[in-house]
Amino acid sequence: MSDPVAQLIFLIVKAILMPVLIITFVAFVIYFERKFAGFFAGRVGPTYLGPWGSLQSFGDIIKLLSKEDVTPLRADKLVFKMAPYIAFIPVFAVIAVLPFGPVGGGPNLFGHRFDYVIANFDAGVVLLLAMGALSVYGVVLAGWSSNSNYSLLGGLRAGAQMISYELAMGFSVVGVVLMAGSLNFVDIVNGQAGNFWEWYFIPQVVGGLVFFIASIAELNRTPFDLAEAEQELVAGHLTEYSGMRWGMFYFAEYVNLVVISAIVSTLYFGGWRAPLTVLDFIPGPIWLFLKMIAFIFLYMWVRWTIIRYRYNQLMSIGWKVLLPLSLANLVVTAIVVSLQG
Amino acid sequence: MGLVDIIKKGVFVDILRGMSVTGTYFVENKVTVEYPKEKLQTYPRFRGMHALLTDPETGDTKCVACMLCATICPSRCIHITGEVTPEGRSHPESFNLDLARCIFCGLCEEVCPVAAIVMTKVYELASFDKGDFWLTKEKLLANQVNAHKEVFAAPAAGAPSGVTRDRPVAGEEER
Amino acid sequence: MSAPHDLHEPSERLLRHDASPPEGDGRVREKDAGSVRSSATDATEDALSGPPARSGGRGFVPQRPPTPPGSLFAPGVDPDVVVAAEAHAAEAHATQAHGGEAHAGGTAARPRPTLEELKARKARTRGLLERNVDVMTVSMGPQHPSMHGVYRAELDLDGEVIVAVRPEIGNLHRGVEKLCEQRTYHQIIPLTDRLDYLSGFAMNHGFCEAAEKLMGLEVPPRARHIRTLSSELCRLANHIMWLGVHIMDLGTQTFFSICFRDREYVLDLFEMLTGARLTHSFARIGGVAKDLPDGFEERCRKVIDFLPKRVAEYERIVKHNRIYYKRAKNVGIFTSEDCYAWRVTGPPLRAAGIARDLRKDEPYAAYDEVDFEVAVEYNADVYDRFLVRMKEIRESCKIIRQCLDNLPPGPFLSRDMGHTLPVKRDVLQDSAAMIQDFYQVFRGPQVPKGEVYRATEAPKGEMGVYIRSEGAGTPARVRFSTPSFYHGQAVPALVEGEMVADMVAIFASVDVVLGDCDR
Amino acid sequence: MSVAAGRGDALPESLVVAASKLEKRFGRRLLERVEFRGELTYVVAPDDWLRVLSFCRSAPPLAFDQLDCLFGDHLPERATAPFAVVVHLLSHTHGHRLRVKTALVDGQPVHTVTGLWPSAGFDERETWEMFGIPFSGHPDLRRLLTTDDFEGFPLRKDFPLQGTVGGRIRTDLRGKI
Repeated sequence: MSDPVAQLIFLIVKAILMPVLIITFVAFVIYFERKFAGFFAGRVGPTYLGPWGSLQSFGDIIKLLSKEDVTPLRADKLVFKMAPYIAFIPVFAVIAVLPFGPVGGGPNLFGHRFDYVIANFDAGVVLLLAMGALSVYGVVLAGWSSNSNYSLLGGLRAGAQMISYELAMGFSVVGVVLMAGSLNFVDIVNGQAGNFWEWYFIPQVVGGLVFFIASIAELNRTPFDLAEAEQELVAGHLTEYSGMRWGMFYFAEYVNLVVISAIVSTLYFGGWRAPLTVLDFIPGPIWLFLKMIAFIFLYMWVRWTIIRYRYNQLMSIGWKVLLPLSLANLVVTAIVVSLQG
Repeated sequence: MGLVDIIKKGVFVDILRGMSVTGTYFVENKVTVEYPKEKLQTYPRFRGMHALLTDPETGDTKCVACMLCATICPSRCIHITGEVTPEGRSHPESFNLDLARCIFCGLCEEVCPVAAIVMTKVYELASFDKGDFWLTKEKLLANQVNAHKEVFAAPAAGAPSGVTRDRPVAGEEER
Repeated sequence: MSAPHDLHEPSERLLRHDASPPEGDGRVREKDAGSVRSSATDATEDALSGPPARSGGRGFVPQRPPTPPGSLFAPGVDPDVVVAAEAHAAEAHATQAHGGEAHAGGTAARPRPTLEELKARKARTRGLLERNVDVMTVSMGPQHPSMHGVYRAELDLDGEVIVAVRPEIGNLHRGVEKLCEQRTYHQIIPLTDRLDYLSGFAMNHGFCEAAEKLMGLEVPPRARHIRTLSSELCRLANHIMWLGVHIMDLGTQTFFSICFRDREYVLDLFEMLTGARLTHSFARIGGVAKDLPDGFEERCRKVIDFLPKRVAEYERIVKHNRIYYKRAKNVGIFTSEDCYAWRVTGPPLRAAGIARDLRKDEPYAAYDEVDFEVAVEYNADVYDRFLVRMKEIRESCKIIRQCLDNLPPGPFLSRDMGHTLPVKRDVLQDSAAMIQDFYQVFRGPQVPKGEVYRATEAPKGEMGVYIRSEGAGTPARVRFSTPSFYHGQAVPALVEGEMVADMVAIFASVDVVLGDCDR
Repeated sequence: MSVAAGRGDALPESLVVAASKLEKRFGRRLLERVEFRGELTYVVAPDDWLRVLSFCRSAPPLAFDQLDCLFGDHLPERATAPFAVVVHLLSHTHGHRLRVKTALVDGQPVHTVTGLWPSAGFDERETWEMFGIPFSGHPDLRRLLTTDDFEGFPLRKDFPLQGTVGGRIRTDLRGKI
């Protein structure tokens, strides 16, 4: 078997396996979200389906599938039905460029080289930002097409919010890109080779914080969950959705959570690298997985503790605080990198 | 707004403080009572579904059909027809209680001059059949097994027992 | 002074909050305001909260001066507010005019805004209120997740700013007042539970106080203490639940659960004491239905020792949280004048700097025998209503502890044959009591002809009960003048000019329960 | 402890002052003065309603700055004027209370007091729907608690306690809203 054929086979396997793994993982993330929501509130969370309620998500899926799918009478039906897919698909695309283990080097699997990344793409960061921006359309279109005031408000909020936080997010990532000298996630991880004090979260602490906060906004989670702000807008852009269409939005949100936590670990916390080089005998994907779990837990913890900003406060934070901070971070990083380089 | 405040804001002291509280709740014992699996014991004063008590001497209900409960009932849910037995005892020929109207205020129990009608610890009253809410004299008499022990009659044997759980006491069960 | 032509102005002006009342009554009653300042709680944490007067940070609303970019996450601090506040604080500090209410921190006195400052602040925080803009009408409620109960408000929105609110109530109307005309005084007590179903005993209590005033009936001291204790337990349950719902309305579901967890301890006490968790029906004309059960005191002491600790934990989460601070500070400002005009009472009034508490001002039950402080705050916004309620929880615990300590022996129900239902044990043993029983059930209490109005301090505000008697065992007319009715009415004045997100915060902060509102 | 926790039946001092002011100002136009259980009641003619109340609102010795409640009453045994509107006033400045009543015949309007106390808005709407007492000058006199198609005035004594009025399912509006 020649090497290109092997690479093709590996690629197909990875391209099928990764989404399946992610979706399975997401099902459990949803379960843990509910369980932990209970724990943070002194409750026990779901307990009935499966051991400790661990099959709750699958029960949810069955419930959602069996529910009636209502399309409002005066909704823009085509857009209304398309919106969940628009929200759902782009988040998967980012998975392709995230390395989950060593890339390159000698043969390591069946005498061939196995790259722990689906696509070793040179403009990975750009793809990340582009796909993040695309998935907003799902929310905005859902809000607009539902023909409901609450949905419309939710869609508008989501649109404005994502645009402003996208900027801060982009600028804070540029700091990392400058340090790594590449837009490729593989190179970014390679740039953080070594022990955990070599990772980018120490030099990029401001950028990392901005990125983390902006990512919460990107994820639509408290304190930035204004788009679906249950207490204000019923369910925001999801108000008119029911059954599996609603489920897809819900699912997309959690896929996004998983992907974003993978990205945070990759950009600032060394990706698949072990915190100490002596721990390198544990394979990379496991480290990445552990880091993702840590971040997912952190996101949950934040969500179940603090309250929501108001719309105008959110915007003023985005434009007046996060954007200047990320720009300052970028300037300082650029100066330091050029002085060193 | 001093430098200290800015630093405190920058390192999210306020939010971390809140998160520490929810963090302790995360690991603390949980207070949830998983209801159908485990049930709480009611207190002796609990006002549940009614029961008519039996007079151990006659074997009939203690009720003398004095109509006090039917009169005091704010929702007018008790319907009694009285009659006089051959021995000359006043006695309810029919004693019907419309549980769907009842507001469980406990006034009937309070005014009863012979302690015939009591409220029991039965609180699981949901039913698919409206007819179940129409409590006849037989149903009320049968329910006396669930009466609280503290009322004026001795508790009948065979009161059902379930998996019960003690009430959480503030500050004791947790932490 | 009495100028009727003033009153024939266009209707819109009359119902709006800016209908300024005539002069001469804008005086804030500074009744022992200095002594009611509780300074014990949290001096050290105040450092974090920054300057107390802070603009709402609503930069994008037109017609308002752009707020300068502050430090990290802070909205621009309005210089004039700070200057005014500092000047006021310095004045208060220097003259000690209000009785030395320097904060326990010792460094800075908390500024106490005057009515004019509050008005100016309110005018500044309320956004653009143009009636002729293109509005989007949103129907909020009765099925909205954060409308408490079945309240419905039609909002006219200009973007996110609320231009007009039209409240609709009545979805829970049960005609309690009509029912009362057909029931004896004893039978009315269970009906009053259903008014404010979150604090049932307080409602029982209010009605019984009014009925006893009408009858001229004396309540034994033990009964008065048990009533005070139960009313304060109601206040605990109500305020803890309020906290959960309020914070949930601002976005954290966790609070709802953890506050319900703690409310459960109080409801547990109620089940032990009264036999029901919400609809207690426990007060009776002339006393209470039953004495304290065995083991109640011990349990109760545990709860009141425990709850202040819990409340301190909750304050750790929200009190100095920057987000809560931003969401609540200077939001929904409702000055004491507004409160009078709209009959907003209870915690919202006390948050506006008025030490008005019927427990102190027109004491009933055993409130004149217990020592407690009226919780007062001065900024009249959502944040201060939160502070007032948190203080009240602590004060309630204090009152309950005193009631338990000083519980006098004696009967828990008046022995008055003409007015009270007899105690059950007496009925079974004593023929006179049995006659009394029959008499009371069939005829009702002996009531003189006349009419009374008695207001009590329910957890949500002043609950007034008007009873007109024609001398029969049933009242001829009963009117429950419940706090939520007026709080629900005041919602337009409270929220117009604020944003949609504030609607839920403000609506929760005045604490409306629809059973209370619709009656 | 006697009625109202030791307050007794005596009127508070500030209220005595206020009452004398009120009586001096209006004299015989205050038709009736009742003291009962430490509460003071004045009955005024419907025409004087607004004048008396605005005096109560604005005169400094009275300074009734809060309207505690306003509601109607029906006294069918009173042949001439079977309806009444009752107002409870509270002064935060002085801490005293006052009750003012007026007697009305069926359908006789009484002037609104929403200009004096905005909180009367809901009260007057409720009084109108429950007793059929119209308030002239009220900005928004609609039904408040009952359904829009409710017929009759429920708190009148001749209104039955049981039965079905209004609240029908509006099939005629199907498809229009």
